[in-house]
Amino acid sequence: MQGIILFALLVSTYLMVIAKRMPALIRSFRYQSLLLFLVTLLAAFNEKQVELYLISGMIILVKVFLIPYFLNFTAKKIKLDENLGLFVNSQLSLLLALIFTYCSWVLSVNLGFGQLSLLSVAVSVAFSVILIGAFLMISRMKAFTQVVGILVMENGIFLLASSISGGMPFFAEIAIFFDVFISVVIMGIFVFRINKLFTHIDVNKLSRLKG
Amino acid sequence: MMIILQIILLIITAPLLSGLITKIKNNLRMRKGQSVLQPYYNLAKLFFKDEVISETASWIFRVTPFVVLSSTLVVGILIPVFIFTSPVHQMGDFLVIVFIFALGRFFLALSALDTGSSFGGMGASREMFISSLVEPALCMVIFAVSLQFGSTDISAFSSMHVISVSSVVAALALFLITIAETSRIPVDNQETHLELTMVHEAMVLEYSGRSLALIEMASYIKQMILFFLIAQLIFPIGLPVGNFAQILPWVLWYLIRIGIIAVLVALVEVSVAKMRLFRVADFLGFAFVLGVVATVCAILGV
Amino acid sequence: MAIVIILGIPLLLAVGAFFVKGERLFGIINCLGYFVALCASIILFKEIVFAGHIGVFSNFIYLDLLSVVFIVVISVVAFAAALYSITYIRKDIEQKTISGRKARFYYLLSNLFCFFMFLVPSMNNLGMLWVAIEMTTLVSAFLVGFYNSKESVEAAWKYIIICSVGIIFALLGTILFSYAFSISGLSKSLNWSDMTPVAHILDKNILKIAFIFILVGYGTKAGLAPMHTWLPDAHSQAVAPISALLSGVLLKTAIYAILRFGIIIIKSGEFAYFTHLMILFGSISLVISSGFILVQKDLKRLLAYSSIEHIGIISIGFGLGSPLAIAGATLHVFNHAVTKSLMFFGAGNIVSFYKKHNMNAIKGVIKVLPFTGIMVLLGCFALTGFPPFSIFISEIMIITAAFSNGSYFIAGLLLIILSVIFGSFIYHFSKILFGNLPKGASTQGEPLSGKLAFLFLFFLICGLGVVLIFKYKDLLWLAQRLLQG
Amino acid sequence: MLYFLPQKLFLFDSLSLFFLVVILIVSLPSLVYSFGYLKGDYSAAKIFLAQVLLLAFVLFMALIVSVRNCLIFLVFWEIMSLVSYFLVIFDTKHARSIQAGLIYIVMTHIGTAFIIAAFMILHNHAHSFDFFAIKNACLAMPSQTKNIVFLLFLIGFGTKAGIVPLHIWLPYAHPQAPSHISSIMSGVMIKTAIYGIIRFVMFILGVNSSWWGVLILILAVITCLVGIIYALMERDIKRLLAYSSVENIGIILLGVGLSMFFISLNLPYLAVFSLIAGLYHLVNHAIFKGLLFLCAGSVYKATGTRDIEKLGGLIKKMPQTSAYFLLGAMAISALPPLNGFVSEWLTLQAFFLGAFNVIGGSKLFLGICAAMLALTSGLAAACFVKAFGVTFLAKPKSHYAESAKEVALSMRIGMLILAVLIVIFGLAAALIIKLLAKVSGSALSIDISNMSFCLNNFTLFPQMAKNVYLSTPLLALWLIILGITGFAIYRIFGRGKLTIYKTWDCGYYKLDSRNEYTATAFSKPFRIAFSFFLLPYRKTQKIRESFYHIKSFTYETRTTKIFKKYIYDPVLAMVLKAAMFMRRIQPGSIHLYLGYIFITLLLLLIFMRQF
Repeated sequence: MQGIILFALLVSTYLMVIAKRMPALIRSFRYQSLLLFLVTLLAAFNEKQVELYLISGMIILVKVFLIPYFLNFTAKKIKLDENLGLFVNSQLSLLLALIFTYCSWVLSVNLGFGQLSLLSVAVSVAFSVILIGAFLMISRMKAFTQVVGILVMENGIFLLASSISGGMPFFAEIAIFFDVFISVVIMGIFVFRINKLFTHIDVNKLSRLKG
Repeated sequence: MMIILQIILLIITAPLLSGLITKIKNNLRMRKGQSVLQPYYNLAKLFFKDEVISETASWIFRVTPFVVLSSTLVVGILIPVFIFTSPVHQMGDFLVIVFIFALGRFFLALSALDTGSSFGGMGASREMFISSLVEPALCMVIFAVSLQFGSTDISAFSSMHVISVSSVVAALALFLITIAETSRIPVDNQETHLELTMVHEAMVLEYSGRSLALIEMASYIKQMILFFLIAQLIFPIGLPVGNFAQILPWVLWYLIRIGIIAVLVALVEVSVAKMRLFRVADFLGFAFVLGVVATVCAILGV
Repeated sequence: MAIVIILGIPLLLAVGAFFVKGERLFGIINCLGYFVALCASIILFKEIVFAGHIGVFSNFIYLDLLSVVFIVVISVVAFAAALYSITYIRKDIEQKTISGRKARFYYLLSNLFCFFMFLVPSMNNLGMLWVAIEMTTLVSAFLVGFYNSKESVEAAWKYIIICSVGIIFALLGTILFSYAFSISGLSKSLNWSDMTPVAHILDKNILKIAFIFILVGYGTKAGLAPMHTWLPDAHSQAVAPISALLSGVLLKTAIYAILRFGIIIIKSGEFAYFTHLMILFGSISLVISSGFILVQKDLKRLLAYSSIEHIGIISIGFGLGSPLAIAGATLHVFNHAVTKSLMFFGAGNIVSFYKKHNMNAIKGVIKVLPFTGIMVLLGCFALTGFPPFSIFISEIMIITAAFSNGSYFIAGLLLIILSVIFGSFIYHFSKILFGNLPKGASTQGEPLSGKLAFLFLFFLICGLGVVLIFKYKDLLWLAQRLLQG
Repeated sequence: MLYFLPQKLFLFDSLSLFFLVVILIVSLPSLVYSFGYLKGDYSAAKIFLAQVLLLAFVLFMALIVSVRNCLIFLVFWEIMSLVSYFLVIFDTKHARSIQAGLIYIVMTHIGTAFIIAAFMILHNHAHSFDFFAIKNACLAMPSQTKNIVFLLFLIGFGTKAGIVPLHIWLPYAHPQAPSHISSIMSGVMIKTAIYGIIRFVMFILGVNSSWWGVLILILAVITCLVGIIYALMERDIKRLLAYSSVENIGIILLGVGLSMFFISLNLPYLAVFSLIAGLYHLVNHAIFKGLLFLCAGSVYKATGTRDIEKLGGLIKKMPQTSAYFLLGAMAISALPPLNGFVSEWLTLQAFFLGAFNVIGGSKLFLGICAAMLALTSGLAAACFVKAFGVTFLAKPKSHYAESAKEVALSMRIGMLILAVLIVIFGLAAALIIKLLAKVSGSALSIDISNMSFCLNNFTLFPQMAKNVYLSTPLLALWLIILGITGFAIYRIFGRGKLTIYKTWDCGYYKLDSRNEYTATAFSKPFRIAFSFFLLPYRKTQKIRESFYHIKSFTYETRTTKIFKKYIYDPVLAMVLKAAMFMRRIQPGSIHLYLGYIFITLLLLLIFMRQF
């Protein structure tokens, strides 16, 4: 059961990699968050912890509804052209994503998780999500993708946390959620500002400050 | 007492040497030539002539003749020519001579610049150039010589009585140096007054009358001393304890030795042509190399 | 309860910034508040030196020597910045570059910024530590983009994105640490006060990997090359007092975080690992920053790169790890904070007069702003490690330690790079400081509060330089206890 | 363990005292001089600042030579550099002085880096910064380490002292400072470096192999020649003096290096003797170079130019200054019976005595070094004939010189003091040498109780040399006697009257200052003789109206500063190139920046095992 969800989560991440346009990206991020919510819910079932229920509730609140809504809202507000501006075309990106997955599996083995145990799968999925998130940030031009990328990485980390150490202390989790939300909002504000000053959000063109 | 005698003898004989060389040169050139005593006449004439001093000149121009003369004479009393050891030998050693000559030269060059004539400046420049190249060669020669008896003491030098390869080579080097120092062909030419060629003459161009006489005198004595050094290197005969009885043969022997050197100098002067100023560097470089060779010989003990 | 005061004051001021009208008045209140905080932090320091460590709120806030040292540094620079802000902000308002509303906004944000920076060393829970650091990024991003020009917004964007990414890796590292802790069969906790004592039984392999993430993550925030790229942009665009805070203390808080985990690594017996990594990054930072300093044209970027250089020195110092080196590095944390703030204040005055960052366009500062000019000149010598200023002492301590550890290569590198940087600093500053008055400029008077800020810092630079000569024994005694955890 | 505040801070052994005396000897006259010099040109506040800086400068030099702890030494050393930097850039209105200050402070800081390294290595062995602790530790130090430390010290202090090719800053910094400062910098400050070499290499480290001495001798010879040749080419009088300082540092180092050489050959007497020679020249140079710089300052003050081609005829306008300058020039050209002569004679004598007592090829080596020293003094004489002749003699060459007046009283007093010292140090040589013997004895920690250097209070008499004497008073006496005799003859027997008339002009009726021999012309033979080193080049520019008629014709000849051109400039260019290249890693693209983080992370994970 859990394995399937993890696999679906990985797939949703791949969907992000091949996404060429903004809505697609946000949609697949929403899927990913949803799956993450399922994972935590399962963990909550297994471990019978109240905090985990709460946390999963927060996931569905913040990551599945609030943030994607906010992103869409801003996207409409500044009515940008919806292309993401790929440095690396989607096929190649997908290939790289697979390589990242392999790397993360190697890493998880290095970290001493048992071969092919569910834990190791979870860890390698988490790592690959993180790596792919970073890759998204590097390989896409638009400011939005970088926001999404950060969120993806954060998801990955959350998955890792919940899968290996049964989550962090409760208040830490809450704080981190709060923090992530704030950061997204602030980034949104800056996206606005960039759009106002530069009349585009193509961060690749932001290169006045050199050397 | 003896030292006074020595000074007087030097002063008396010095012009003679110059006259002698000129005479020999003239005869070699198949001329009758002036009398050997001509320098004396010149000095006397100059001494009683009127003197003209440039209006540009300052006190330096006036004191120079005395400084030059006294510095030369100091060397004169420092070197024992007729006597075993100078009574003032505590005044200094061989090296001091170099510095004392430098003193005279320094002032001569300044006085040449003092009058503001471009001849003077040119002469000063060339003189300082030549002398600064002479210094290392001279130092090397002194080094070679003093290696032989492990000291820079003059009386030891002037009482040496063995002749060695090293001292002969050193003498050769010293000979070249002397030619440069006493402004003779091929480095300089005393007879010309052509601005392209003259060095020493250009410096003293503005001098006249008594001052000129003093300067001429000084240069005669300097020449004498240098010749004596060469002679001492080539024909080393230990000096007797100076007293009146033995002084006479001594003066003769001394004159003979000097005479021979004079002949050599004259021969050189008539046989070679004056060279360009910038080849003087090579000329004196050669002298320096000879000095080095002499040193090597001295180290090897031959 | 000094710690509560220290944490409380900035919050109160932040709230106060809303209600108090008149930025002039509030500026004075502000700097009084920070003066109290400064005193409190010194008292706290005393307590800790004797008590060893303090925990309040059931060890939610937990302080040891290392933390309190950083708290003192922060409070000093915060006080100076508050002092300087009074004139600076007023000048901006007079010049109509910002409105009164914005001034209050500034005070709000800067106080929040200080609050979160104070929070960093006092947190016990490593997760909360992470949160605090992330919050400093988010708050200060607005202060970087304060003037809302193209450059400043670009700088802010780069700052926020790069730091967030870096910091996310740090979070990953933190989780791995907690994993290493949890699999060692102990109760689930992220408190370093719990982790440190049992560090030796944790799984070394995981710790090592985790530390790499930590180093890259917090290293990004600390401005270790090659993750330093956001730093010059942000520092050159921020408001002058904030530049001082950023480069004076923000970087140091990140260093603090690295050290927290570093201590655990050391305790787990992987000292060499820690040493190598720290020295590696330190050296890279040194070399790269020296290159950029040499051919820099922008005044504030120059100072920013010199911050990178000093962070490099500090991390080398901590990396060397002998008591002398640690003492040196800790001192350097303080000295650099003070000196660099001085320089940034000076740069702030210069820039606000000339309206340019480009050093080729700035001439004759000493004639225009005599006080600032002289302060900057002296600060420039202080920053490049000339006696009798304090940085000389900390640098000489680190170099000595490097030599006596036998790591001649590092020592040689330090000496060479420091000379190069010195040369380029003197080159740049003699160009801008001396020379004739620019056309149409006349000698400017400078208000008192600005001067006070300079004098306060300068007093610390000189005073410390002298005092420490006498206090070296206590210093080493502290240094030995510093990394005990 | 690091001893920041040592228990015993100061050390006043005879070496320190000697250097303290040297510092005072030059500083006090300069201080007196400065009152007159600074007045008029600067505002009162600036004059006050200048005096404060001057006092601080002197104070820190004094501290440098009297501390006994490396770290404190270092602190004072750096502070001294700082203060002197401020003094160099004192005329902030000139861009040149800023540049000069830059070159100076950077070079000296690099030097300091080497010194720091040396100290740290010593500290590793001694675990202390105290001189004597290190001295004891050095007995057990492996000779390899000693060699490294020696080289570090040589480079470090050599930079300050201006050993070729590290002399590059000296001709920039010294001329730009106010003249009384130049006189202190040139007279004393560079000597603190010599103090460093003597103190740390000879006293503390202890000479352990003979190549140290040989190396220093070779460097010293090069320094002498290069310094004086450049000085000959100069036409800016203060730069000329600065270069001649380089030369004199060379002569001092000849003494020091010789002493090292003899120590390694275990010839204690000669070691002491040659160190005496070195120290004697050190104090002499302090005096006459101080005097010369003060005179140059007076000339600058009176005329407003430092270019000797524009001067001339000053001997009539400023008689006292010119007299002092002449005295200084005579002393520095080693003319008897002044002090420069004594020290150069001692150095030469040291070479000769050494040659008599060593064996084989070393004899030749020493002889050639001596010859080079002789060449140097010859060139120095030429250089100062030029300097004095062109500056003070003949007719004024420009309006600068025509309007000159004699300088203020305080300045003249300052110069007078030094001039008197020159004569004293020339005539009282024997007494001074007795003192210096103690100094160098203690510096080399050699017992000098059974060594004698003087016959009596008037006559030098090196014990090892077979009856070699030098008595400057006697020499002076005889010079005067014979001079007076000559004068007497001149007056008594001379007939004929004395007329003042124009200089002989070959019938060309209006001879003026433009016909005079210039400094450039004076140095032409040297320029050609040493062209292999100076690489002279000329720029000629004709402005023609027509093919036949040339309207104006400019001609200038320059020499190439080869060390700057072939060593420093390329290195600097290389560093800058590297920096510019490095600058490219930051093109402003955020994606690239994120990439850096990512790649760093991956690399670290991959190579984790290596750490």
